Amino acid sequence: MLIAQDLACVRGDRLLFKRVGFELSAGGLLYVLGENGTGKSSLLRMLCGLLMPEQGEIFWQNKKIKENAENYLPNLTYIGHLNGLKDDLTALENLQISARLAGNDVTDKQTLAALSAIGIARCANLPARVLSQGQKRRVALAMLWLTQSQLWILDEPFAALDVAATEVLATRLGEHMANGGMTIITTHQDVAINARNTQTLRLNA
Amino acid sequence: MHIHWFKYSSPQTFYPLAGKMIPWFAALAVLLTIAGLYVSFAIAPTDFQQGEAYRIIFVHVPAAWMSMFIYIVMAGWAALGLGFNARLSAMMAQALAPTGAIFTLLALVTGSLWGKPMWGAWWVWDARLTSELILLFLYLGFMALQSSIDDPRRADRAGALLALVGVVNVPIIYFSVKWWNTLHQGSTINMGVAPKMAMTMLLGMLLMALAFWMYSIAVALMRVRCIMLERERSTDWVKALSTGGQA
Amino acid sequence: MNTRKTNAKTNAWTSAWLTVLKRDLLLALRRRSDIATTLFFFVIVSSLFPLGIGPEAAVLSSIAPGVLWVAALLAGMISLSRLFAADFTDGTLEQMLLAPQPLAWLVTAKILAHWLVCGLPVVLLAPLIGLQYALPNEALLVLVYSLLLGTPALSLIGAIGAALTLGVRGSGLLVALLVLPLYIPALIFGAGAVAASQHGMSAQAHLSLLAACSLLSLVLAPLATAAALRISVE
Amino acid sequence: MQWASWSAFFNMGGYAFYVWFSFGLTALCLIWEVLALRKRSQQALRLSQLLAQD
Repeated sequence: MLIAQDLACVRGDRLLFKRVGFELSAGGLLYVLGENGTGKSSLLRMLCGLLMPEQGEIFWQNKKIKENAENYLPNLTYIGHLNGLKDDLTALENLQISARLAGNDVTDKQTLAALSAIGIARCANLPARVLSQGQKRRVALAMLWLTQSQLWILDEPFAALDVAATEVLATRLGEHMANGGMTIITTHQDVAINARNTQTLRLNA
Repeated sequence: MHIHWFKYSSPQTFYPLAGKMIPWFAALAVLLTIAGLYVSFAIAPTDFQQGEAYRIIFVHVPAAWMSMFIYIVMAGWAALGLGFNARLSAMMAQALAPTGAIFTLLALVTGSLWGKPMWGAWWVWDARLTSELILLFLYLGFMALQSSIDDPRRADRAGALLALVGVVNVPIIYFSVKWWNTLHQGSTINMGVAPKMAMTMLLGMLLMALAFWMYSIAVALMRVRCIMLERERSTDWVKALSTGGQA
Repeated sequence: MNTRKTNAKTNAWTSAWLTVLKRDLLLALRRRSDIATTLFFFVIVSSLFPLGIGPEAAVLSSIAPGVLWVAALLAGMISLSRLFAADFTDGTLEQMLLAPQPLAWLVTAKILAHWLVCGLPVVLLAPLIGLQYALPNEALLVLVYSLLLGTPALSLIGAIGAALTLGVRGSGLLVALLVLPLYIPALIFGAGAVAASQHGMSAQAHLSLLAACSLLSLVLAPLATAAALRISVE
Repeated sequence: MQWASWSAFFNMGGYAFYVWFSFGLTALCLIWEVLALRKRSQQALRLSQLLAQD
């Protein structure tokens, strides 16, 4: 279970949000909504422990995440607005390295299967440099077919995806929640995702 | 105790408190300077080897002491700021750096002014002067890093980390420079500090060092007030202060 | 039971570390021109001195230890900006921060890769340049030893500067200002070792101190670098 | 007292330039720092006053 209490975020000399809190339990889906510049991405980064909250605490299984990173990070998959791809490496290499860094020792076959699940197996051996924005995004998202972590934090996963890929991803997210996973997501698109319980958190300027 | 610390560590409460403290430290600095100058010029005897030129040590040595002392204090504030995420500590570290750099520069210039009549050269690669020079680089690096990062929180924390790295390195650098110096120069002239230095000379240096110390505190408090005003520009308390103060 | 758990943990640590190392080496291999730039810089800087000073062998061999060490130090420094900058802009740095293993541990793999790509070639090339400076054979050997022991410290300390200036405007110059003063002990002991052997003295003490510098930076620098990266990524 | 006369005092045993330059420069730097800080704080206050009026 992930609990956020009384979070506040300051960027530069601007207070982006304060008193943000929620509880997310197994099978739960949390939409983070808000205009641009209200701190959605900052909130997600905070939940990953990349950004220190100005105020407030985040708990994973009732322990503060910053003191318990060793147990928290293996349970977390974060895909931010940066794809985390190296231009000089092929899609396959990129995905495999990302997965291994996250602690999943995947084989070439598994990696290829993940790429084909999101429909870009044919790009597997192309360097990331030549891929389009949408293809790069899909390579990054293919991680969701390799990870075993329980909590997924996704920043605009549907941006730059076509209709087919969006549907595939939405199905995958539904599966994840059906298996007791949790997802925190920001999105501009209206995509239906199945979850046992769905919450919405709206950030206001 | 805990609550107290956090109360005074908020800029809004610390600003007036610092304002009240400044005149006291400034007055102490002035009094100590007068006493120090009196001892340095009127009481301390002429050095039989160096003549009157040795009187430069009454600014040089205290300035050199302060330059090192301020760096350590700065690193201390930086560590507090990093450890407890206390904004005020980081601001104090930032406020101390320029004063430390000024004392380092003064130690360098007065050292070279002392060296010219004694060694016959404006600059000698003696261990102490060389270390001061490197200390100046460390101060400049700290200030350059802080001023080139726009986000104040990141600037505070990056600067603090650099100060800590620097303070770990200072003894190593000092030792290595000393080692280098003894290898390359058979004998070094020991700056000012004769083996049996007259008590009055020591007293003069101590008084001047204390005066510089009080001055540094006063100036650091002044600067921390400026930093608070600039950072909290858009907060209500600064706005109220600026309009109320002018009326 | 407990040992198996520890074993699994050790394996995970090694595998993540090797992943980072292999990735960085692979990237360097695909961009060989980067290695060449560092080496070329080293060669050109050390070739400028004889042109400025004159070809007299006695003078050249007396300045050689200092010049070669300073050139190696500058070559290492200009390559620092590449250490984390690309990872920062493409998002792979975030992946490293979120890896289950401690960041300081993974950072050592990155620094090792950087040293293998930018430090080691300079170490291997240095004796050739030393020949141009009329260094005797023993001194050449000591030069290689001293660079071998000292350049890891340069990469380790440099990593702190690179991490602190990540994404900061004017970071290339800034990193020089931050890092060069911290390089001074390595420079003194490294160049001192070569000079000592030139004067027929033992370089042992210098080399030991240099090794001590490298060991100390090996312990402290990754921790400081990791802390700096966390600050810079925020 | 160390000095026979005021002129002996100012002469500093022939080292007048070195001694007085050292002390003078120190005084100058420290006074300049105080004045610069005073100006900085006035400027900061003036700017936030302008901000407050908006």
